[in-house]
Amino acid sequence: MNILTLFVVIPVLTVIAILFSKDMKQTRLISAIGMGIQLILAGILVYSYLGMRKAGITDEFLFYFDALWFKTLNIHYTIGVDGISVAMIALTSIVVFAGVFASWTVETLHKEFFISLIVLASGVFGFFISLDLFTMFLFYEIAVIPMYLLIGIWGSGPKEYSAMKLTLMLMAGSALLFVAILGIYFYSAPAGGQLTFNLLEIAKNKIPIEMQRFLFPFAFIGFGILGALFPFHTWSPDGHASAPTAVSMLHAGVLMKLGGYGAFRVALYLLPEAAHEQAWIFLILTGISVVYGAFGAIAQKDLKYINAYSSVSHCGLVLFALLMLNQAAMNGAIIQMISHGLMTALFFALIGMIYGRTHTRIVSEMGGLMKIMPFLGVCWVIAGMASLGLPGLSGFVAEMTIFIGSFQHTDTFHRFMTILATTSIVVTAVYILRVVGALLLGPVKNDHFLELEDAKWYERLSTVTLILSIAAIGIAPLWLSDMIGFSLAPMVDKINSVTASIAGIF
Amino acid sequence: MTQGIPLNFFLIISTLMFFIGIFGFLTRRNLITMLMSIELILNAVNINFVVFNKYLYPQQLHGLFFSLIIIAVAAAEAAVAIAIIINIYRNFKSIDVDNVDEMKY
Amino acid sequence: MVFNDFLTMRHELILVCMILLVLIIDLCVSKANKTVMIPVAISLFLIHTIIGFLPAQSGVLFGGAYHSEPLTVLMKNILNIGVVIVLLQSAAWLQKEENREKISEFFMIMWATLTGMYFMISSGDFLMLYLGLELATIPMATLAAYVHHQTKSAEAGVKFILSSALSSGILLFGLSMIYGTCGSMYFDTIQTAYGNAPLQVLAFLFFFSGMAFKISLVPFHLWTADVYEGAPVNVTSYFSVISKGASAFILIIVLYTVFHSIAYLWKDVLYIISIITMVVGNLFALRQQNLKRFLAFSSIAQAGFLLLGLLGANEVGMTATIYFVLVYIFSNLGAFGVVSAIHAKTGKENISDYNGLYKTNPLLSLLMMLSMFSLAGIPPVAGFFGKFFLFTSAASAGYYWLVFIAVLNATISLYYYLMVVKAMFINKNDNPIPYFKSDAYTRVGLICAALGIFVIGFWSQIYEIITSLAFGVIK
Amino acid sequence: MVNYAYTLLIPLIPLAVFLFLGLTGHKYKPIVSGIIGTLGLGIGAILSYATAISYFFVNHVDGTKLESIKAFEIPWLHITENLTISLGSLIDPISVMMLVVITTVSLMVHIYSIGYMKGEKGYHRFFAFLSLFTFSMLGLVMATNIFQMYIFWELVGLSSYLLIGFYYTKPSAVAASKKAFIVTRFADLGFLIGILMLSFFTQTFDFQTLTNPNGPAIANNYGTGFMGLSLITWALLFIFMGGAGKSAMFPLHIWLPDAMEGPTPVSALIHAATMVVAGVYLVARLFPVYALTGGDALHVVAWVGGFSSLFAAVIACTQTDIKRVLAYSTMSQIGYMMLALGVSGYGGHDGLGFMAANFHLFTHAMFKALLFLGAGAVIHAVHSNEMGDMGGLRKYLPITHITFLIACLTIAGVPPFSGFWSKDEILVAAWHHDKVLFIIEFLVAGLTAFYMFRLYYNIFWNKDTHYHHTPHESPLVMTIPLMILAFGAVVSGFLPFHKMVTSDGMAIESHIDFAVAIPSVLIGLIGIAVATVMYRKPGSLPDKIAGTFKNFYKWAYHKFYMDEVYLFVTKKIIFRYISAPLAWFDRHVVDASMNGIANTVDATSKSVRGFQSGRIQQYGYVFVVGAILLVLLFIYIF
Repeated sequence: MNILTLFVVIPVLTVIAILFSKDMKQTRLISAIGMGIQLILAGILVYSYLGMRKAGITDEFLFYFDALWFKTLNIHYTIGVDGISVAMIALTSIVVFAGVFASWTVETLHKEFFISLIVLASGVFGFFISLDLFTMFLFYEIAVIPMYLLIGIWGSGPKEYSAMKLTLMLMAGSALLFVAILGIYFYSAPAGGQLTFNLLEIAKNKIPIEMQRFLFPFAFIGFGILGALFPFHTWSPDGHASAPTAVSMLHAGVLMKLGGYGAFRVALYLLPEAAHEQAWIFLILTGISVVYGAFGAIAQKDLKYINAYSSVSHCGLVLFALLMLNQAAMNGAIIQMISHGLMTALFFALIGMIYGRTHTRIVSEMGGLMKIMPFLGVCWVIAGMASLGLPGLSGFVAEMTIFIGSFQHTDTFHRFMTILATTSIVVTAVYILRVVGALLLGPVKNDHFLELEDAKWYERLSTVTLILSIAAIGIAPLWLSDMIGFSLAPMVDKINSVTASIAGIF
Repeated sequence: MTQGIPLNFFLIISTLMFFIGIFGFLTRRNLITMLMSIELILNAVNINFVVFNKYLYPQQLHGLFFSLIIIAVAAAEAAVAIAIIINIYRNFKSIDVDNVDEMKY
Repeated sequence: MVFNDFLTMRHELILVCMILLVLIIDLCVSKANKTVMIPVAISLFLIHTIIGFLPAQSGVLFGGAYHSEPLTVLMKNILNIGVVIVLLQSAAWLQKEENREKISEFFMIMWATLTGMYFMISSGDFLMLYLGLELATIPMATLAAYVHHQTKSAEAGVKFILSSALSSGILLFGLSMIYGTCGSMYFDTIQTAYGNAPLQVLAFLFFFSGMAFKISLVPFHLWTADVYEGAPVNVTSYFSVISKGASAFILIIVLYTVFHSIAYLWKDVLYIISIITMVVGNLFALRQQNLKRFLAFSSIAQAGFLLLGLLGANEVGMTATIYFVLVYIFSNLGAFGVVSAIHAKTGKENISDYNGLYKTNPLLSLLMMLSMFSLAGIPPVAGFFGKFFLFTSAASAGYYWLVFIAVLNATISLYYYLMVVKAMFINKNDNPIPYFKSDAYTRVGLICAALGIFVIGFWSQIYEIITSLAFGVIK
Repeated sequence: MVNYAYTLLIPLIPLAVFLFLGLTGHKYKPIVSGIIGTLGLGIGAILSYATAISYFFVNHVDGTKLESIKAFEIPWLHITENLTISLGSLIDPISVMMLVVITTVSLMVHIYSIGYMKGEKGYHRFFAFLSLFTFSMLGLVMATNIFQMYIFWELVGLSSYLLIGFYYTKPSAVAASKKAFIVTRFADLGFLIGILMLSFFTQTFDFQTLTNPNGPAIANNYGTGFMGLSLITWALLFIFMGGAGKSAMFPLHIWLPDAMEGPTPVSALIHAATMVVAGVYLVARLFPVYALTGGDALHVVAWVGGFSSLFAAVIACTQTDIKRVLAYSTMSQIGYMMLALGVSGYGGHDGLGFMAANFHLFTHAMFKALLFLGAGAVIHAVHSNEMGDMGGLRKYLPITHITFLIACLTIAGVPPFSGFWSKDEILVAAWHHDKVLFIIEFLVAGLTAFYMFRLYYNIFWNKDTHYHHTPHESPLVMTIPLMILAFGAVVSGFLPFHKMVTSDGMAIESHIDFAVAIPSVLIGLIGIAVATVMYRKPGSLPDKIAGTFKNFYKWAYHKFYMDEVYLFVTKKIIFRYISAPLAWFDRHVVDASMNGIANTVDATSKSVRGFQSGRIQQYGYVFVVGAILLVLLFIYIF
């Protein structure tokens, strides 16, 4: 069987296995094993992918597999990966693996919890491997819907409200998406040709410009909502705040990446002319969410809210860079997706662990935790440093690639927006250090905290996994960025091959 | 013998009957009378069929058959309806339509 | 008429024989053990269903008044499957003390209406159509009023019979004009003769509103909620699934064949009606507490979606619609199955009663959740595919904004479907519905529904078969 | 051509030490980590001396150009086809000089800390951080391209943050570290933007390409871009902003005094000798670009440097916390260096300022480290930073006293101590370039002498404070570094810098310009004399003088209220008038509008329920009306 299909099959098998597990210990063990296999598989995938590239195979997509599903509508089960999706798959498997360990102590309805978690994961994997818009959309919704149960049942605070809000807003997003997909489908071939959902086929054909103008906003906003595009980001703070640890990890770490990835694969890649024309509108929006998210984070009091807003800022940067429509910036965008995925997952994991001990997430109520739980403290500092873009950690690589890349744009407007975006790194520093100072350093505020103990082995495992990956990217980014860049180049050329009637507003 | 009367007269009559029937259905409070006004509507339809058949397509009999069948069906309908109305009477101790609004919103 | 001609209308004849058989057997069974009728009837109908799948010959009878094609056979079979499940699910309720002596009536009346639907589907002229319609409608009223000692049931009955009488009156008025303008009742003749003279438009609209009443499209839907709520659960599920499905089939056939010449007209009608229907259905469903009523409005909204398929006015649309009806039958029966199972045991049918159901009856609530997701069109269950293809067909005709509105409505509908899920999984409850084991019939019925919900989507063959039949119907 | 690839080890060893101590340090006895750290640095120091000797003397023929050698380079990240970030080590005069400075001071500080930090908890952490800092600083100076420099620039910022906040349970320390990081981070934003612009125009990061007089940066004329300055000038100004931040130039200096919250050795290493001169190094590194593209940027550099030096010197005269006095004196001295760069030209004797700046950087590193370590010894003895708690310590701390005195004389520019030579060169350069700047620096020289000796007298003479436990001289491990540095402070003035570190690598001849030298020495002596009069013996004179310049004194004492201004901007403006409103906006406008949609739907559904009245006749009515409406619609509209 095609290795990619395994990425969907293994979660399903894990779920089935969980159904037969007797108690919590077995459940979590099974899911740990299942996701462990997934992680190894991802490793193999990356390795063999790089191997094949080294061997000089230059097809756009490797491990390509295609099976006809619905004949009349020409719907296929088409899968294949290029550097980008390989990177995303690796990210996903890491985060899910860490997530399983982060939720090691889920007591209530543990079976259901892990099942929905893994279903979500399978949805994400499916999304990243599929090259057929239909299956892509299918997996997209599979990934979104378990969120409702996960937040609604195991969440905290106003969980029903947040869960419902999150689900409905994302579904509204998929409504936009749906229209876009259908529109693309019916113009996927020259008149009389066989219509298709296959990305590669569609890319060969030029969709009429009027249609693109109509469809692009649908496609981009549709994915943008998931990517926390201002002003459609408000599901994210509430959702993250109410979600249980592992869910926030997966959601901010992986699910939000579906937005960026899809926006690139569908909106920009298939509708290039419109992208060129309308990019500036969304550049402004994303530019806003970059700065706005960062400033918003300063004023928050709840750890999860702080991180949610910083996610808005960082994911905004992803879309921002994508809209620059040049190789370097897009490359940066994808590295940023991975880097943000890892570090925000780490953040949420740590928040969960700290909350599990102190039973509060309000910054002002804590203090001096570094003394009490040094391991978690150090991890937190590392996560913070990653998110404020410190060299040697992944955040720096991503942000610098984005900034330099975007600044190479010949258009003054774009360069100006870039400078605007760069200011976010200072603001980020402000709120990160504020939290570090108030949370970890200083005297211990609450004496009850003194008898709290440091991280358990499973917590260490999950955090260390993430930290290692962050550091790995941060220290040796070359292989990753080249792997992505190689696959990116032809797509970017295709996007830029078209001549847009208007390029930006200047 | 009906040569003298033009088609439109019949149509006007039938249309009038139709709307009288509807008016009755919408205004009368007694379930039985409502049923009767429905019969009125059906008869209007019958007239239509018959006159169309007689005036426009005299060589065939579709209209006549149709009206016959309508009459038959109407009878069946009335039977069932009255049975149910009796049941209503048993439950509500009245056949005033205004009482029959237990379920709403 | 030779014997072969009878084979052509096999479905109808066999079903009529079944009805008579049940009648005869019922006479032989003593009052004490009437319940034996349940397995008998169900097995009889099972046989009928299986026979239905045997290769049938297509042909035309009564000078074109009756015609049978692979497509109509398929439609009838789909209905049969639905009915089987309905019967299985109603067993538990029929066994109750108060229904004992009316068991056979239940079967006979239901099957009579089914025969009516068969005739409607195969009708080749409006006379047959009208006959079938009434045959499908009038006995239904008695089903609605089945539990004669319940005021609600009686009310439902009278509401249904009166409003349906009105609607068929208006429909007939329309038919009379069609006759007046075309001089024939045969579909083929009318099809060629039909133009857009005001009288014909008027006639079409009257006819359409009559049909819309059956599928309960806004503004002809108002009876739906009350009747669904008043009627016994299983009758309601029969209403909402089988009768609605049948009327949808007939609407397809009539629109695509008889009125094909004025497609441009009825497309506009459907466009407007579908939007209104979706919106109103959702708006009302939002605040329902009684599950039957809730499902009634959700089914109205679903009908609104269904029109999008018709709008395609091509094979894709036809296929999508039939496929959607199939999916819808299973999803809705899943939901109704759970409702009836719980109602049969506890008599509860409010959403708030379902709080914390997952704790006590996990399987039931899982099935309920699946059906809800399927109705809301969430993958991987069948509903997603159904909706996707429907909207595709609408988009194929270029109705992107309509599709957008529809998908937004689907999002709204997701809200209230999730409210049910929330009740079962999230809400806390001090005294939830206790655990119970439902009898074999119900379980089989539920399993069938669940299977349907899962399989239909992924098994693309079904879709392909429908497609292959759908081609060639449109002339 | 000699292969200097081994210089790679100089930064890598501290890195290894950092990782080792950071991961396993807590397992051993504290002293072990101290020794490991020191050894590691020792090797580094030896290597860099070797490099220096071989580069300047062994492998350099007098009169030839000192080439800049790219000893080693690997690509780290490809960004565009032209722009590649690579890591490597660049060997040229200034980098080699910096290697020597950093390793020397760092080694001294390590040795010193073994004694100073004895008994502190987090001993291994301290040494780990020291090694991390050394690593980053070395990486910074050896950078082959501007982006590598930025990378290590950030790392330096981090390690400074960690070291300032070493006593992380002390709120003031936490605040100080945070302040230092954010202020410098803000400056780094300028640096980054500068890099972006520079790389956009020149399509390269590489120093050798950038500084090549025929390279794209200099040769291409980018014309006047914005507000009369060429875009390249803007880029350079932004880059200088970064430098100003690290080097605590006005107005980005506010973090430096607070940074004294860190342990004293840290102040000696980071905030006196090495990190704070990174800004100077940055400008020096890009000097050809600054000098050969109009020089507008250099004027800014010169004036910022000049003003900062004066500003800091004035404040230094009023402070009572000895470490803060030193901090301000550092700022003032760096102002000197900046000014020297600013007044310099490229090549030949115009490049005097460049040479002088690096010369002063070198000597300053020596004596300022010495001053801080000495102050550390004093604090170690009396457990206080306040002048008020000191006095008459010469009896108790002889070695500290002597070394401290040497340092003071050096910084006061008294011949033959090294400070005299370097400062003299700067004054000469200023004299040739711009008289106003010369006057400023001349005054500052006097002020410097005054406040240094004010400090000196207040610590070692003045009143005979009664200590409840008699202060005692620090252990050898602390005093030896003092002596070594004192030696350095004395002799480093005689190094032939004019042969070694020049703007274009060619040696220039230098001579004492008595017209400048004599007055500068005199004003230094005057400053010393005034200080002697005022502070040698306890007396009311200082208060009187302070009284006469009441307001001015008050302003100077409060550092001209810069902190308050910043607090106002950050707390009030940013936090209260930007973030909080944004957060509110997000909740009550953006989010509310999303909820609003849902609420409207809900409200509508409530309002339409009346339709379902439950009355058959109404149903019939709606039915008929609906049908008729359809008819009207389609017969009369379509």
